Formats: sequence, C-alpha cells, structure tokens
Amino acid sequence: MGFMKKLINDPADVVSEALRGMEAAHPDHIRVDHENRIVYRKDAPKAGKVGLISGGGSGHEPMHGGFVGLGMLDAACAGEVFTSPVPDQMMAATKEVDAGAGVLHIVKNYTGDVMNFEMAAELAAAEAGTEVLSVVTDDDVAVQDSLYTAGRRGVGVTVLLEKLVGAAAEEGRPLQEIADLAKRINDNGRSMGMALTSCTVPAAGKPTFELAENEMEVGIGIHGEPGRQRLPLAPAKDIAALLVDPVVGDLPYQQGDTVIAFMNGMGGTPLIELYLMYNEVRQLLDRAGITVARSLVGNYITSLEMAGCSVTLLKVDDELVRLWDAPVNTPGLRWRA
Amino acid sequence: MGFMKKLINDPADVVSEALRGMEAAHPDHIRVDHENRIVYRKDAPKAGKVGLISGGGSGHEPMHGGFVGLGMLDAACAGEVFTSPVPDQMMAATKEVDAGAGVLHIVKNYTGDVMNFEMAAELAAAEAGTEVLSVVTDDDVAVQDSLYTAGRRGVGVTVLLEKLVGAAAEEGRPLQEIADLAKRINDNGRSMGMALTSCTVPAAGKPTFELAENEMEVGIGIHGEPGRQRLPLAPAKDIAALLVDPVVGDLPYQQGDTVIAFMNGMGGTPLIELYLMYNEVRQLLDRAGITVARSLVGNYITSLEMAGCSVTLLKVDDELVRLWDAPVNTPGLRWRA
Amino acid sequence: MGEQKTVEDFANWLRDLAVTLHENAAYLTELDSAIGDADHGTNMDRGFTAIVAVLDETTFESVDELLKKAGMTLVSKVGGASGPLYGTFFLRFGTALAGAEITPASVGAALKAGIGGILTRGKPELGDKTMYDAWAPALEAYDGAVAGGSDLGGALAAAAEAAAKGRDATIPLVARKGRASYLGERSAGHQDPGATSTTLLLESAARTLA
Amino acid sequence: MGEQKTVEDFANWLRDLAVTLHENAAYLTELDSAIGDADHGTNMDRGFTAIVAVLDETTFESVDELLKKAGMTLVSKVGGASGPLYGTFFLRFGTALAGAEITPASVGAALKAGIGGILTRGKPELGDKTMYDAWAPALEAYDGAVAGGSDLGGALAAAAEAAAKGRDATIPLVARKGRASYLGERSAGHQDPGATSTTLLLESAARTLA
Ligand SMILES: Nc1ncnc2c1ncn2[C@@H]1O[C@H](COP(=O)(O)OP(=O)(O)O)[C@@H](O)[C@H]1O
Ligand SMILES: Nc1ncnc2c1ncn2[C@@H]1O[C@H](COP(=O)(O)OP(=O)(O)O)[C@@H](O)[C@H]1O
Ligand SMILES: [Mg+2]
Ligand SMILES: [Mg+2]
Ligand SMILES: [Mg+2]
Ligand SMILES: [Mg+2]
Repeated sequence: MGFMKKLINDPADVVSEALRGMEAAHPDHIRVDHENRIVYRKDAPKAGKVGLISGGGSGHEPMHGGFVGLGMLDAACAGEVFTSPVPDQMMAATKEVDAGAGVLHIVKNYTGDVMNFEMAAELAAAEAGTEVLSVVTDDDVAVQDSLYTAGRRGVGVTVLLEKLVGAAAEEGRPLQEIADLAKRINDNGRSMGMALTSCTVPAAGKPTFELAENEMEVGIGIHGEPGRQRLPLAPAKDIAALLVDPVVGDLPYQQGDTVIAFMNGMGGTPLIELYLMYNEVRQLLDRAGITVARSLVGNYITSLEMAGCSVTLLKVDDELVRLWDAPVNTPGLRWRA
Repeated sequence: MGFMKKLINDPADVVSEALRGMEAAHPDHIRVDHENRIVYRKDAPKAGKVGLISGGGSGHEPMHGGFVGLGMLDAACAGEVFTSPVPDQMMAATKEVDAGAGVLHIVKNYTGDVMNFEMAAELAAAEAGTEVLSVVTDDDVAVQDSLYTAGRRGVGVTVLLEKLVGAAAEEGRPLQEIADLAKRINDNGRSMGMALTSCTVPAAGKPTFELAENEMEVGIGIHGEPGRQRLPLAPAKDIAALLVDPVVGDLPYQQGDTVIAFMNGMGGTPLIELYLMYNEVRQLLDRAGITVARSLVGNYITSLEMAGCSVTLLKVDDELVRLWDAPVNTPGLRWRA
Repeated sequence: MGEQKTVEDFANWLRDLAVTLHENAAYLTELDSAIGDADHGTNMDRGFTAIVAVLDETTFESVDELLKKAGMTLVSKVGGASGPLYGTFFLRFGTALAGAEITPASVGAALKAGIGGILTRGKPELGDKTMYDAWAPALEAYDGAVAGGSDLGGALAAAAEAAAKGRDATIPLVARKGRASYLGERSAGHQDPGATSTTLLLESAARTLA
Repeated sequence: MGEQKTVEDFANWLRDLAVTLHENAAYLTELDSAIGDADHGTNMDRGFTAIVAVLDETTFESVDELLKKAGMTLVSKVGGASGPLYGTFFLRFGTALAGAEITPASVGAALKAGIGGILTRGKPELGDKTMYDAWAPALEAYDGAVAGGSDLGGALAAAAEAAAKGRDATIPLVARKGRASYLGERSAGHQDPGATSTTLLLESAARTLA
C-alpha cells in the first residue's frame, strides 16, 4: 500500500475514531452510540415529534452526523467510508427516536442505501410496529434518469431537505405531511458536481481515479467515482456554466423562479475558491432571471479530500424560505439557536 | 506557468472575485467595500461600541472576513493572497467603524502585518483623531521566541481572540479594557501546526514547497511557508503528540487547567480527519490533566488548499467561557443568534 | 465425492471463500475503483471475516442454519449494495435447504431461491452489468449439469465456469444498475466487481463442495 | 555623464526598475518560496506597475516629489513586509532630496535617510538575512566611492556591486527577521529575496543614473 496524505491511524478505524472526536467536540448537540455508529440528537426522542433519520457511507462530513440536532435530524447512521450503513443501524435508530409520531427515513438514491434502508424499514415495522415512511433524494442531473437504471444520485438537495424537513418536524407536523414535504423538496431540487482531484478511500490506499494535472472530471457524485466526462481544466467562469446550465436546463426552473442556491465544496477546496465560484454562479443565475432567496456556501456534502464543487438549486416558495430561516442547532449548520 | 487545480479565473482577480461571492452569500451579515477590499459588519458602526478591526493576507478563509458580524469583528481588511493589506485599507476601516469609543486593531505577528497596521494607526490617529489601540497575536510555539528575531507567528489564537474580544466589545466595555483582555487572551494561548501537503499561491502558479509522498512538515505557519522540521509521515496518534506536547509544554498550561481546545484544518483536510485528530488530542489532554471547557473543530484559519492541521489551546476562566458562549453571528462562526 | 455434504463441508466452503476474498480484496476494490467507489473488496472481506468469526464461535446443527447465519452476518456487517444482495442470497439459499437433504437438485433449487433474493432486492436484468450477469448463466449451467447427471461438485464446477464467462462478458457492457451506471458509456471496457466476486464464490464452492 | 540629473532621469530609473522587477518576478517569488511565502516577486511587480501607471499620468516638478509619490504608491499598493520597507525608503529618500541639488553627496545623504527608514520600520541588524544586508554595504561602498571622487554613476555602480556581495552573503545566514526566521536553521543555504530585489534596484539605478 502506498502512502496516504491523511490524518489517520489504521484505515479500519477511521469511522469509529472520527465519531469519538465528533462526540468530544459537540457534547451539547449529540450523543453517539459507538457500537452501532449512530449519532443521536442529545435530547432524542422528542415527544410528539416525527423522528428524522438519515445515514449513508462516511466520508461526506459534516453530512449526516453534523446535521443532527434541533431543527434537523434526530439520528444519523454512519456506514464505512463510501459504504451504506447496515439495516441493524437504521433499525436501532428508528426504535430509539420513535416518539409515537412515526419516523421518516431520508435516503440518498444509491442502490446500497436504498436496499439497506428498505430492509430496516420492513424489520422495524414488523418488530416494533413503528410507522416508517421514506423519502429518496435523487437530484443529480449528471446522471441520465431512466426506468431501466439505478436512476439519479442523491446529492446536495439532501442537505437542504434535512434542514427544511427538520424545521417542519420541529413544528409538530404529522408524518405523512413531513414525507410529502420531503418529496416536494426533492422534486424541486437539482444538482451538478465536478472534481479537480480524485480522493483516496482509506481502506483502498490509493486514489479512486487518476486525473492528469490539466484535467477535471465533470458530473461526479460524492463517492469518488469518476464523472460523466473528463475535460481539460477550465477557468471558474466556464466551470460555473458547466454546472449551472444543466441544472437550470433541467426541470423545473424558469425565469422568475426563486431558489435557495447552494455552492458546495467537495472537501479539499478552500472557501476562497467556493466564494469565487459562487460569484460566477450568481452572475449566471442573474442572467437566467432566477432570484436567489437564500445562499449556502461551504463544505457540507463532501467526498473525503476531493477538490471540486457542486451546485444545487432548490426552487422555493415562502413556506420553504420560512422553514429555511427557522432555528437550527447542529454541529454543521446553526442559526437562531 | 503550470496547471493549477483551483477554481479560479485570472490569478490576479482571486481576492476581488472571492469578496464578491462572499458578499452575495451573506447579505444579512456583511457589506463589502470592493475598492478598498474591506468586509464590514452590515450595521457598522455600532454607536458606543469599540470598533474591532482585523485583516491580513487572503488565503486564510473564513478568517478574517468570515468573522465579521455581531459579537466579533466590525471590519476585516483583505490583502492579496498571503500578503498583508496596506495602511490605506486599515485607515479607511478605522474611520468607518469608529463610533466614538475608539478602535482596536487585531494584528497577527508578521513583519508585514505589524508594519502596515502600525502605519495605519499612526495615520488614523493623526488624520481623524481616532483612538486606536493594537493587539498583536503571537501564539505559534513552532517558532523560537527571542528579542532578536521577528518573534512567534500569530495563528490559531487569533480566531478565538476575535470571538472573545468581540463578545466583550458587544457589552460596551471601554477600549483599554478590551485591549487588555485581548492581550491576556493572547498570553494564554499557544498553537502548533503541521502540513501533509504544500499549497499554491495563485500568482506563483506552483506549490510553495515540495513534499514527497512519505513526508510531512511540522511547525508550519499559515502562509504555505515550510515548517521547522520535515519528518516521515506518521499516524494521527503520533502527529497529535507532535502538536500537543510543545503546546502543553510551553507556558502556561498545567495539570488542572481548563482550556478552549481548537482543532483547526489548514483548508484541504476534510472534517472526518479533523474529528479523528481531535479524538487523539483529547486523549492527550486527558492524560495531561487538562480539562476542555469548549471545543472548536473545523477549517477556520487556513492556508489555501493545504492539507494539515493545527492545535490551539487557550487557558480560560469562567469569564472567558461566558464570552465564548455569548451570541455570535458571522458567516464563519454563529451561535445563539 | 458423491457423499452427502455436511455442515462442516459448507463451513469449509465459507472459510475457503473468506480466504479467497481476503486475497482478492485489493483486486476487487481496484475493479470497483474504475467504475464504482473503491470498496467492494473491503466490503466482501469485512463480511466474510465476520462470518469466520461466527464460525469460530458457534457450532451449527444444520446447513440451513449455517447459511442463514452467514446471510444475516453479511446483512449486518457489509452494507453497500453487496451486503443486502449477498446477504439475501445466503438467507434464501439457506432457507430453501431447511429440512432438505443436500442433493444436486436441492442445492440447485436453493441457488435459484438465493438468486431470486438478489432479483427481489436489486431488480437486475441480464446485461445490466451486475453480479446477476454471473449468477444467471451459472444457474443455467448448474441445472444443465444436474440434468445431465452431474454430482454436486460437477454441477458447481459448471456453474463456476459459466459465471466466469458471464463475468468476462460484463466487460464491454454499459452499466444500467449500481454505481457503474452513473458513468454511462464510460462504464464500458471494465469488468463488474460483483460479477467477479460471484465467480470467486462459485469457484470456491466447486473447490470445497466437490 | 557628470551632468545634473533631472526628474526624467529618475523617472527613467523607476521605469527601468519596473521592467527589471517584472522580468525577475518569478525569480524573486521562487526565492521567497524557499524561505518565505512565495509573493515577493508579485509584490514588487504589483508595486512598480502601479508606479509606472502614476508616471504615465502625472508630470512631476521635482525629483523629491517623484520619489515621495513612488514611496506612497508602494505603501498603498504592495502590502506585506516589502511595501512599508521600500515605501518608507522612497518616502525618506525623496524627502531628503527636497530642495537639494542632485549631487553624489546629496544622493548619498538621501540614500542614508532612506535606509534609515528601513531601519525604523523593520529594525533589521546586519546579518539578520534581510534586504538590509544588501543596503548596508551598498551605502558604505557608495560613500567610499564619493569620498574617492566618483560621480553619481560610479558611486551607484560601487553600491550595486557591494549590494550584490551582500546579497550573496545572505545565503549561508540563519534568518533572524522576516518570515525566513520561522525556519530557523533551515533558512541557511537560501538567498534572501529582499536583498535580491535591493540589488536589482541599485543595479538599475547605476544603469539609468550613470
Ligand atoms: N441493482 C443491482 N442488482 C444486482 N447487483 C447489483 C446491483 N447494484 C449493484 N450490484 C452489484 O454490486 C456490486 C458493487 O458492490 P459494492 O461495491 O460492495 O457496493 P456499492 O456499489 O454500494 O459500493 C456491483 O459490482 C454489482 O455487481
Ligand atoms: N524586519 C525586516 N527588516 C528588513 N527587511 C525585512 C524585514 N522583514 C522582512 N524583510 C525583507 O522583506 C523580504 C520579504 O518581502 P515580501 O515577501 O514582499 O513580504 P512578506 O515577507 O510579508 O511576504 C525579505 O526577503 C526581507 O529581505
Ligand atoms: Mg460503496
Ligand atoms: Mg507575504
Ligand atoms: Mg462499491
Ligand atoms: Mg513574501
């Protein structure tokens, strides 16, 4: 195995050791079930509130564990790096956060995640009688959608959805309403990402793909997988167009729409570049006649140390803006609390 | 010039374009004087409040512009990448945020920063009669301190100081008290950093130093400069000891002390690794009998896309903990607001 | 050779498979790097290491209990796509053998049930460039061999051979399921990791259950 | 040669220096990469590009006004350590020449005043591995040449030569000021960027004011 430029010990211990550090860093927000690798909101379950659970492979920090807390998730299940968690985790989390109002599973559309969450929901319903609904996010326009494929990946919209649905759940709304809202949010969001560098899964020990110094990958997901297209490096202005055009071109955006604009970093790209990119994105949106109601810029749904970024647009109405502005108090997103 | 894996256009425009993106992303927090490259708190000047100004080279985002807002800075002056801003900027900012209670300059100890801020303070006092005091941060134990040298660098403590002094200023305390508090905070903080990779100044076009795949730099600052020592790559556990030992070994920590512990990323290191490192740091502090009152883990004072981290410890009493917990509402740090 | 297979024989298969997957972990991950997320080898290795730990601790009374426990272990330890897929395979494979004598025919019916589990979970179709592209021809070859009078070892050997062909046939395919599908046309030219691990599984079975 | 130098001559010096610094920007930044933060070339280039822009727009009545404006421009446009240091140098260099005739002696006194500005701002000592290690011997050589009867060009040439020697002498030094000091012993073996730009400045002066 080659050398890895990572701050780690044994690759097999990365996830469990990171969870210990996370717990030490955020004692006011979370508690961690280390055996099951579940990050719980400190005061879960909240009586009368629909429980919100997400989870997925690790390597996307702060997602999902960093989004546990008031106004967002009640629990997050951490899988191995880039590997969906197992049904036992979702089952344990489901039972733990169920406060009688049922539980929503927020699942990113990956074959593994979907199957593992499905098995958990079946088992939880059978065992404990907990009412479980699921929403699957699939906002990545880089992927051709079709009945005969695995469909689009769930990426940036997941972050926005967890915030918005989290605010709605905090208001005490019933499970079905929360699930419908989640579905509506997913339907109104689109994303597209690109990478300047690959990333290295600790257990694999070398970069998932090789990229020459004059190349970039366009249409990547969040698991270090290669993208749809390898292109020559380009200025930020051109990269912004490569990301924004397919997002805006896809349904449902049109002139006059209002959106939450989310400029996300893949983990290895510093904030100065994300702000610079966001400047380009805003100019493109202005030109398209799309109004930005709220912005989010930073590393929120990442792919280990990959350099690159993604753009997510979510079409919003006044209610969604209100839910966005509602208090949130998690390790990764915090305001008005 | 070689290829740079950066999301930028013309290297000469990086700072000004990033400031535009930042302004677009945070319309509720800040306004930007683009000609002078100053990020202002949206509602500055605040009547009766001491004005807090910092600034420095760009490339350390979110510092300093991301720390402008309620409970932190009133203005931040952005220099070129890794180049201190010029006196004109600090002068303009000083005049703008002076609300009659005087202005504190928060300066990191670099020859350039110190000289430029000094010239600005002289000129501002002469021109507008504004009372200006300065505090210089110099917390980096990697640098040998001596009367005959430039002294220690200002690094991680700067972030904590801006938060704490910002809270004190918000309480309406007088300038001299604020300056004394700042001095006390600096005297009680120590930091040490390391790099897994170099970084590339956009205008330079290639990495500042070369590092083999099995090497790391220990004792680095935040300007991509090489460190005190080049060592073979090591597990996180050993790296944590390389950082914590000299910090704890330096005055003023002892068994029974209470600290704010700050695990900072250099920009290219993802959160999963920072949490993992923080777990190691906490174990070392436990063993040293040092109690952690508050934690901060993330990329807050960075060196472009450099991979690596730094550890800062700040010895605190109840008053400092109270100031830490006070509301802050900036693009980069936000709670209870 | 033609004797009735015991719990030990099936346990030996699982142990042999664990060794094989451990030895091939880097290779499977490498295949998964090209068109996936670089974890298939680690996933399979983790799952079968856990199975060996279970084998070391527990004595199983029957083949079906052994195999069901293997399936549950995979479901609980692997995650990703391969965890539920192989987990469900072993769960249903074992369930189908409950109370049954171990014969070429009963194993064939159990294989079919196991593969049915993969179909239920993943809904793969032939040519989607998944493990099913190894499983489907393997089952056909197995049934053919049994129909032609083969014993268990012979039928498994035929299955393994067909699986290998199916695995190789995934190379030119454009993926329609799993992560490789995200690459579109760029997935062509690469061998599917899951079809590769399926082939290793059947080769190990042919080796140890002959 | 020995004629009284005009505002134009000094403006030509600044223009020549701007070209020189632009051509050497990558080199200076490379030196600054080894023991600093990789911006010295960019800093000097940005500052003198701004000076040329000023020269293109403004007509100066006197040498001292020209030089003071150059200093103010550097202070306003460069930042870092070199901005205040070179800015203060030119401010005081110009101020010292206010109302004075341009003679080898008056320029010598002005150089001394300018270097005094560097001392005030940066408090360098000889051997600290800074630009002062070029300025100090340069001034000594300049004064010596003037005492020996040199004209302005000759004295500047002597200064430039001594600066180059001082620059080279920075190589083995362990830095005690500026960013290079952070490297401790590791700063030895590298040439100081500021001493290098100071030498370029004096070489350009010797060329254009001869
Ligand atoms: N829908 C599906 N049906 C059958 N097999 C699938 C399906 N999706 C993926 N696979 C198989 O799973 C393999 C990948 O497994 P693994 O890498 O462990 O999980 P993940 O894709 O979640 O990272 C693929 O090579 C493919 O053979
Ligand atoms: N205290 C000082 N006194 C004199 N010269 C100094 C001092 N500190 C730094 N310098 C000079 O400044 C040069 C670096 O300038 P520059 O790279 O532009 O600024 P910075 O160090 O702020 O990045 C050094 O090479 C050195 O010659
Ligand atoms: Mg995976
Ligand atoms: Mg600099
Ligand atoms: Mg995989
Ligand atoms: Mg420099």
